[in-house]
Amino acid sequence: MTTNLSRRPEPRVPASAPALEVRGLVKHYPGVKALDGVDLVVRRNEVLGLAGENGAGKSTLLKALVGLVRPDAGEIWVRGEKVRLGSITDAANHGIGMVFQEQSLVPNLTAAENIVLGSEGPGVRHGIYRWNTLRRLAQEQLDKIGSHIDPLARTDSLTFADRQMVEIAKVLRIEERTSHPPVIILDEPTSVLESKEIETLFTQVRRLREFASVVFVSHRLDEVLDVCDRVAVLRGGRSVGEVPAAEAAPAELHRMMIGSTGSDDHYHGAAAERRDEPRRPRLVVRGLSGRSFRDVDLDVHAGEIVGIVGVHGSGREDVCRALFGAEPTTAGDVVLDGEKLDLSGTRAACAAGVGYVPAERKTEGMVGPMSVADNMTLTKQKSRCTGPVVRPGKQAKLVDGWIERLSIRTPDRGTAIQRLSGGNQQKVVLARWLVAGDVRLLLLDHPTRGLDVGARSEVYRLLRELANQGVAMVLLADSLEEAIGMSDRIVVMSDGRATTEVAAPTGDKPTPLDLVKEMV
Amino acid sequence: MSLRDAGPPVALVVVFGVFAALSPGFRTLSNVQNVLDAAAVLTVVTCGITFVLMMGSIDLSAPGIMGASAIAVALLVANNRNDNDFGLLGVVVAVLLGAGLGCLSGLALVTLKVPSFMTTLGISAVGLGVATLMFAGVQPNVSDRMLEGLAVERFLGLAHLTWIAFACVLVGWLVQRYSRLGRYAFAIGGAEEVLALSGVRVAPYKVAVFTMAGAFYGLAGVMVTSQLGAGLVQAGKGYDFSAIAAAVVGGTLLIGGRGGILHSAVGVLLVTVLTNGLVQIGVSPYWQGGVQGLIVVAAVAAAVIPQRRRNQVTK
Amino acid sequence: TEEVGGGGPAAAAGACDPADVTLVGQVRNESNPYEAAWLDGGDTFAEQVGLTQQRLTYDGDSTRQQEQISQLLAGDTECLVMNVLPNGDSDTPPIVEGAEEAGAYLVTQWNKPADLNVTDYDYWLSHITYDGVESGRQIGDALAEAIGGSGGVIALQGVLDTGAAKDRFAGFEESLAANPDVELLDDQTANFSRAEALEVTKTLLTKHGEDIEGIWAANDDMALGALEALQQAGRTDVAVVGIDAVPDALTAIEEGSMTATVSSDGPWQGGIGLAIGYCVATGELAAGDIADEDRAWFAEQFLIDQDNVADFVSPETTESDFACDNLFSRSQGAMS
Amino acid sequence: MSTPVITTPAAEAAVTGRAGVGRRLTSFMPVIALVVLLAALTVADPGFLTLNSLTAAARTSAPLVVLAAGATLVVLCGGIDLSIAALCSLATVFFALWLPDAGGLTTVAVIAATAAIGAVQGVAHVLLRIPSFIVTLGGMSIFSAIALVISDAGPIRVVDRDATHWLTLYVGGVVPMAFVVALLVVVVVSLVLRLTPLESWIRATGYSESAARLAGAPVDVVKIAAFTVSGACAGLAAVMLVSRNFSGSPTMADNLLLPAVAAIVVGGTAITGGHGSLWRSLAGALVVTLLRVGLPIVGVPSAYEQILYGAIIVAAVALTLDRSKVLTIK
Ligand SMILES: Nc1ncnc2c1ncn2[C@@H]1O[C@H](COP(=O)(O)OP(=O)(O)OP(=O)(O)O)[C@@H](O)[C@H]1O
Ligand SMILES: Nc1ncnc2c1ncn2[C@@H]1O[C@H](COP(=O)(O)OP(=O)(O)OP(=O)(O)O)[C@@H](O)[C@H]1O
Ligand SMILES: [Mg+2]
Ligand SMILES: [Mg+2]
Repeated sequence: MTTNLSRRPEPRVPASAPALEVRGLVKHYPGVKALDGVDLVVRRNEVLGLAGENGAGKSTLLKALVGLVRPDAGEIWVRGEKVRLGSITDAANHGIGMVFQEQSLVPNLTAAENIVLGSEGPGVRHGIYRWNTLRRLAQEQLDKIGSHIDPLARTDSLTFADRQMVEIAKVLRIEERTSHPPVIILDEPTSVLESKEIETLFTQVRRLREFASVVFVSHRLDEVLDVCDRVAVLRGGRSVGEVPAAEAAPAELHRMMIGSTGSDDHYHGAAAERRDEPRRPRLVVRGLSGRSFRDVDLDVHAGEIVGIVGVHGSGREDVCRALFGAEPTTAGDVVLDGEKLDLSGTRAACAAGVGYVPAERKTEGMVGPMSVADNMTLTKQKSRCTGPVVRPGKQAKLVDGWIERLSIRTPDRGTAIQRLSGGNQQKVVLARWLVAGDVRLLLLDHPTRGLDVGARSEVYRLLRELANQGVAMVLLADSLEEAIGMSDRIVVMSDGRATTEVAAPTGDKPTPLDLVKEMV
Repeated sequence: MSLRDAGPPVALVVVFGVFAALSPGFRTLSNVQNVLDAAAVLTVVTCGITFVLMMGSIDLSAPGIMGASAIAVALLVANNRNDNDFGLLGVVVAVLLGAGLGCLSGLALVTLKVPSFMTTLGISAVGLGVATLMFAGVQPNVSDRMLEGLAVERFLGLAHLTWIAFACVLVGWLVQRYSRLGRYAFAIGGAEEVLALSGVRVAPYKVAVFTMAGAFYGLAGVMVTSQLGAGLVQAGKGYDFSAIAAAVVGGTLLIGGRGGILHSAVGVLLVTVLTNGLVQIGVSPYWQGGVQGLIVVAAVAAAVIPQRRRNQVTK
Repeated sequence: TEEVGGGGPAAAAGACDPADVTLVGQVRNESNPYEAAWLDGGDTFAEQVGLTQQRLTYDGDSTRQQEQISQLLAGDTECLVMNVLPNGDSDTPPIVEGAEEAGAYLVTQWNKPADLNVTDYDYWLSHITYDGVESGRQIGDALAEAIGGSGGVIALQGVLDTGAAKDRFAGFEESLAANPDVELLDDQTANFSRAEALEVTKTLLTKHGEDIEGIWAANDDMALGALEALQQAGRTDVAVVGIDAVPDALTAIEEGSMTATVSSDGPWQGGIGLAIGYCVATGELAAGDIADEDRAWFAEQFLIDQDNVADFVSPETTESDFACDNLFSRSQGAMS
Repeated sequence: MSTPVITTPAAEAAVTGRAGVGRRLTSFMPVIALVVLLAALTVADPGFLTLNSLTAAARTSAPLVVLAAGATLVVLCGGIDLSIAALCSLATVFFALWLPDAGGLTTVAVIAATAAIGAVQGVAHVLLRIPSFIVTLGGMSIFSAIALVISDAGPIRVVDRDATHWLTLYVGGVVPMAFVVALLVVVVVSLVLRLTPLESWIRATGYSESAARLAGAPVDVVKIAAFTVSGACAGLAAVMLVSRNFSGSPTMADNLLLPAVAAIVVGGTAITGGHGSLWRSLAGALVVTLLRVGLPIVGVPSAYEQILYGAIIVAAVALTLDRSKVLTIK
């Protein structure tokens, strides 16, 4: 990797002007002031963390920095020079590149093409592809981050984490565009990664600091403090302050984010509230087999949260989907409350009182152009607002109630869900099953992915409330800590089989290390 | 080749086998040649439409563009209506006319933001209008040796037109595999917004794809004129749906992002073998269309069965 | 005012100023030489009487034809004269009833259901057609003669649900019965289309090979497509016959590559319908004076082969063809 | 947890107010397109804008409105129904064949039959996972073949006109009954959608089928229902055609396919699914009808008529399509 660095001329401009500076940036959306006069300075060779609640305006700010959002007012200065960023190409020419919050690769192209997309350089001559050169270029980028992905693999055949690596390799292409030290923006890059992959990413971020500036967004505040030099905090579209990472604690950051005191230690603290001893098993799974899993046995009691952990490819997601009837099974019995569960389709599962929160929110979780209200009430419910005939008044009241309860930041219930920030979208998706009111088993695939600390603890609180009401839950957690904190019991899956079961009662939680041992 | 791509070729072999077993006339060498010759025009049209479908757009402009270029070429080469005798140049102009009309539908798509379904339908009407204007009530008959020869003269048992179709498939395949245009068309079908996020301006590529498709239709119009020895306004009638059907039967997805020229070529052969085979085994003309439709549906069904997924989206 | 003809209630009576008459000719499309010539014939007549003809085309689309007619009839129909080519038999009744209700003078050609009687209507002045059975038989006989009275032939049928296609094929079957040594190897439809005929003929040529000695086509467009297929297959020994006498077919007959066709004189058809309507509308001819056998009649048609083709190469209409006292001179008798 | 104020209420009201006007304007665009076209035709031929003429156009548009309305449901679900026209032709044959035996019940029988056929297509699409384009393309040729065979490839006269007579009446002496029926179809189906969860299920299916399915929306049932209604509408349109043509014919409605789809798109419904409405298709069908009958009647020569038709439908869609509702224009 050092060879790559030495290949570059050292473009160290006298460290007078900051790499990037934002002054008074304003951006309105219908009904929302996403940015309300943001000031931000990104110094050279630093990793700047950006923290803020869901909807605080982080993504909007970053999009303005790469020319995707045209600010209504304010200035952007790059290395002491005022610039207008009209397009992503403009930004790249100024040395600014970004990895987006929602993955943005072309699924049916090869990894190599994605990496060089839009800046093929010598990989394409006169419109003609030179596949060998192209592959070499891509390989160089992958080498930089130490990834072993086959550059000619189709992107949709890669795992989520590998795709994330491809994105990072892709954004590093802007190094080739400019002789100045680039500014690399990472918008929630870790939300879909495993801890091992996060380590790899952080190694990359620290390497980048050698010759570039990095802006890093994450809702895991410990992570932010770990990798960043300095953390700037946004609240309601305004900069509310910044702290050197070395001196700050997660709780302090969180306080700045929400403007009042709060705690990051949410799962453990709240988990203590749990009291009920599990009664009879509500869900009994015996010998369930499918494409990517075999002979899975699983018991979940009413009021119990069972976490499933495993590395990528362990098959836990498919088990989850299979229980919801969204993935075919070849063998096995599933019994819910003494009745055989029909796995033939999602409708049957819904009717039996099973709910599912998918991990891929953008494509599977929500219907982008439809309103928050519609997304929340999409499921056919025996309850309240939709029967054979919709009762708009009741529906509105119900939806507004949940918007309030989950602090979903949206102008109104009629706003298209795609206009909400990622975190708020996730809350709506989760609310869908809570609205239904008759759910007996909830399958949660990364339910807090992309949620800010506050929202997350709100979700945890809700899940626990539901558990106390007797809902059984299967949780594929965002991190091992979350799995441990939230679950009463943890099932470890590896290679398509449920290998071990670890009890995790309050007060006697296993450590992450205990689990990692079982996972490999 | 993955399993999901194997369906259409297998279907082709099966259908071919069934007809060969049922009809002695079908399994003769001359009939195989005939099938290939008959597939020539549809192949060229499908070459063009494939790129459009790959982008996730749709193209219904073939009838209009083919009509315009058919009349244009008939009026430009030696003919009974005027004294023109531009020969090959006339062919080039007709193809360019096709490209120009295709370009118009692409431009309407990207500038007016009107879905391709409508722009191409509109351009088809415009093309037919232009063709009718040029037609002016008197059939232009071609007396150009070169153009007539394309349909009549043979090389290795196949008409020159058939070789032109082969060449189109080859060119199409090269474009799809090695050119930025082809790869970007594929990428646009996969995730158009991502291209924009990568700093690629997709509009020019879209226009280029429609232009290229128009050129292919233009060429197909010329080929029909060569076969019929006269310029017909209706030269392209029905080619829009048959080309789309052929491409889809071959495994190209209408939502874009999958398939390609070779898939489409297989699809064209499948459709042509069906048409020919049904006549050969003597199915009543009333029933032919129906049987053909049934087999196309069955072929696609058979092809999608191995790749069925629970939560798969079918539009 | 002119005297009212016939005894029918409010029978079609013409009292229009010649300058007030609106002439409308409607055919399938202008991209077909025969129908374009038809409309040109209509223009010629209109010019003769100092008017212009409104040219309507409906692209072979029955629904669209009905839509155009009903829109037309929703306008001013007082002195409206329509010379219409219905798309198919089934399209005639609504046109006729619409015209009757609106009081527009109507002449139809080619297609009419057999049980729909012109004499039941007042404003439907006349229906002109050609005896399809006769023409199908005539060219069938010519084909049989051309192949020496015996051998295999194939038939290309027209749009299956048109009376013309059915009659012509029926005539061909009569001819086959009269020529027992001529064997019908195959019959397929090519929908009156040149391009489809090309494909179908190619396929049939490979299916039956040298057995094919003649091709019977229900119109010239298909015959020309078949000729093209023969040329591409390098076959020069096959006799081809068609119907319509389109210019290309006449050229082909002159050159000897085609055997025979039957003329129906498009320009005359385009003019005569308007002429009948015009004469009645202006009162020069009383509707009631049109004899019953002239309300639905077969017009004269001619078998054209190499011997007489020269006479038909440039069909011309003369003013006298459309004189009000000469309108029915080409009648071959009432439709049975 | 404290919720920071996002905007002041006043600003919010102002902003949503503006958006509201914009939204309302885009949903009126199809009507504006219709009025503009009517005005243009009147300018070209002042005689065109008469009550008679408008009544005739309304009567003419009825089958197209019904066909387009039915197919709109399928389009909203993200699919397409290419079989409507062929099914409609087949239904005219059914009608003509069954009328002598079934008498007054024929209309109901025909609509039930086409609804069932539509449902079969829907089931094939959903269960076999064949794209709707292919299922209905296949359906198109199969229905044509059946129609040809059972009608012996010819039109069948309908002598007994009593069964369809009601469709030829005029309400209040001016409004054609067929058009009233077409309007009723649009109103009833729109109301049913609005009042039940169906609308949001259909939209969700059209916008994002997998999300809809994982949210537990009855995607398969909704799609089959859409095809069923589309089939039923084809049957009703067939009855209207028979009432107008006094016959059934195996090819009678075949040429209405592209106009019907054009009507849907001209109305501003997204061909990719999710966004649109039956009202839009109604306006679209009227625009297309005016173009089909208006251009030749005001004296545009046939070649120019085609060119104008092409240009105008593209321009109309440019006007009516609400692009904020359509993610990508394909
Ligand atoms: N295209 C848009 N149209 C309308 N409103 C928008 C749009 N994009 C963002 N917003 C609004 O702007 C605000 C800021 O959104 P942004 O995506 O920047 O938040 P964020 O800080 O990135 O949140 P998260 O942590 O959830 O990703 C939100 O209230 C959001 O609803
Ligand atoms: N046998 C298989 N055939 C096809 N695809 C498979 C197979 N096994 C796994 N996959 C796919 O590989 C990917 C990763 O597998 P899986 O979802 O089981 O991992 P996971 O342990 O649940 O991952 P995560 O830790 O992210 O939740 C998924 O997209 C899954 O569909
Ligand atoms: Mg964000
Ligand atoms: Mg996973």
